[in-house]
Amino acid sequence: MGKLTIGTFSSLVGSLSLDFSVKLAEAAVKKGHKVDFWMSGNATMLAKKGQKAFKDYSYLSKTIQEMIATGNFNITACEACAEARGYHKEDCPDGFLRKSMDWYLASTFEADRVLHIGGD
Amino acid sequence: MGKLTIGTFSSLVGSLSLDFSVKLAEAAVKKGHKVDFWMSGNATMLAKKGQKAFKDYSYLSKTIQEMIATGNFNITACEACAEARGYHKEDCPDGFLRKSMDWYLASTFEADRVLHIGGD
Amino acid sequence: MATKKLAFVVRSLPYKTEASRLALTHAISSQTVEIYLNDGDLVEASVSYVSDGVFNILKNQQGGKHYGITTNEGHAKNTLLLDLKVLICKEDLDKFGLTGENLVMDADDLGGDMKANIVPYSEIQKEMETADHLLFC
Amino acid sequence: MATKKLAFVVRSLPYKTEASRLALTHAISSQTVEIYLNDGDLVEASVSYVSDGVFNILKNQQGGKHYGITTNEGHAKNTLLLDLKVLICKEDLDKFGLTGENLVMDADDLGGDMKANIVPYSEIQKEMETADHLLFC
Amino acid sequence: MKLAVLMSDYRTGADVLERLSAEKLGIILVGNGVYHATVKEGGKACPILDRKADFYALTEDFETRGFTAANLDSRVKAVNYGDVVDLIFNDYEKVIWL
Amino acid sequence: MKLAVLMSDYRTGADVLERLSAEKLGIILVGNGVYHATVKEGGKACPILDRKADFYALTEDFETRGFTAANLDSRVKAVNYGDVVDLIFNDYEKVIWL
Repeated sequence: MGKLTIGTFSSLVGSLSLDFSVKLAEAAVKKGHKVDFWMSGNATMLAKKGQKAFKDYSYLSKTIQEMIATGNFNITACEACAEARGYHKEDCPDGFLRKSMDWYLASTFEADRVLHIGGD
Repeated sequence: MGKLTIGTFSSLVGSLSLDFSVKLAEAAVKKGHKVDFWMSGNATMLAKKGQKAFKDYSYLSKTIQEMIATGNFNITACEACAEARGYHKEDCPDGFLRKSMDWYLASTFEADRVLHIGGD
Repeated sequence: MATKKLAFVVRSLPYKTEASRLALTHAISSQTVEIYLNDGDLVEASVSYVSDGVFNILKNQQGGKHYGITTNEGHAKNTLLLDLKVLICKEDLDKFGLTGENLVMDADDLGGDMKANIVPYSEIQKEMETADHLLFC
Repeated sequence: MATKKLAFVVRSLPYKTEASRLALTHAISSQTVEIYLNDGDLVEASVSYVSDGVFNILKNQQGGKHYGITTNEGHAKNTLLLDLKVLICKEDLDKFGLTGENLVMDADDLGGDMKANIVPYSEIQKEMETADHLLFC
Repeated sequence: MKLAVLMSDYRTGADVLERLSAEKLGIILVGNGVYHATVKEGGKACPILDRKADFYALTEDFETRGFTAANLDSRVKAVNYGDVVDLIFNDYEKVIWL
Repeated sequence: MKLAVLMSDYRTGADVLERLSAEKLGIILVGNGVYHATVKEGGKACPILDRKADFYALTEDFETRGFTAANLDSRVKAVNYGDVVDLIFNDYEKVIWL
């Protein structure tokens, strides 16, 4: 089994790029791989507590919590990107970490594959 | 003097499209026009209290508060879009309203010009 | 007593961004705008699909099945159910090899009467000219 | 004791999205990554500019003056100050009529030694081949 | 109609712009749209500038990207945010964002 | 190198893809990239498909957009998320997102 590091920089709702990254992580975790999931820029929108589920919008919290429960999934938001958006420590969902950008670079060190999803 | 309604749907940080819309509103208000400013989709990121100013990110709160103080500037976020992102009533900055989408349509009724900034 | 005409012009692909979906939901919200207006005043929205925007109204979108979201197909159907005028650019359909068969052309199954119209671009240009405001996305 | 090589490849225009700016800030953060690693282990980042990405390193960007933000020019200079390897695609500069004179080529004014290199695309291809991971944006 | 188009992108939207017709057309280059006025690809100016229209580019946005008014194609006039407001209210009836 | 490209857009990125070379190249169409496999403009298939590469399209994404496997160009194979994970780990050494 391998390790996949995914870096996401796109936005939550409306952009299915972020949904893609979560679904890919889910498929990898289900196959027994380890996944590190990094959110920077607008992707930190995923790292906000209390998101209400609407039919019009994808809702990723449940999938993420299930992945966290496996122990093979780390999810970390860029702290500065979160603060710039007004997301403070207490806004961070359970099981999510907040770190500086070097966490992402460090995660690539032992990763077998890195997928950097750069744009919105 | 006229009325300009601006609808913004793009995201806050990194996308200078939202900065554009705020600066355009500011220029219009300074010339004595009335401006209604609607935020939907990812543009509701502007409607979150407690955003920390970083040099790397544009910081629009001060400009907006100055415009609100003139009495010629209404700023309203799509309520459902905000809730989907985990922004609740208490997260809404002072002077901002939260409404359903028909507020925007109604605002166009008396607008002399409407600028709909559709994309991310 | 006045009516203001808004022309939504959908020109972007669905799903990658929110642009086209939000155009449709905002167009639909014209149905409840009277609560903010004086008696007799109206805001009337039309929706035109041009360029890549025509892909928003393909039938059989499976966004619910795969991503748990409502589809743009569903929103497009709602615009018809609510009797909004809908125009689809014929030249763009031809370019992509699409016909009315591939597209959401009515809301019959929901009990709607309105049909979408496949028209030359020149008709969409006219719609823009008669509208008070244009909302591209 | 190992070194992992990351190749950031900047191919998008600045400012409209965060993509290129965040590529640069993340590349720079390789400088502090050792706190997470074992002694002697390293992550080494290079930055290559291709296609529209070359516009990120134009000189005299006035983002601070007009929008109160740091510029991508400033970030590009920091990559040089911190001794990251920087490659710029010559064919793309030629296409856009740009030369090294227009671009951030060094961080001399900040006391840096590293210079950016204008190279044929084939050199950037080689950089990708020798890297462990590719980060496009 | 008198139509002002705020052109905000460099790589998309040209197909839509091409077909728009107006008695009076103003194309205001903002955001990444300013590259249309400042960049010659393969030595050639952007074909958008061949349209029969009045062209403007937002100073704040081309300067942010490292250009000066001297880099603008001769058909394009530099404007600031205040000018854009005046153009929208005084010279055109409708305004769109591409 | 053995390179997998996740192509996520329809209107941008082709210029970058065109120049990438790899001994083994896989192009996985995801998101709005699926239009490359499902749409013929003016009756012509997308030129990207002429590359010497293995082509895949993500079923979840083309179905979301109203297409079925029957709409795919014959050079493109339908895959699901699990298949993409296997491709990335087993068939390629590096992976990028365009």
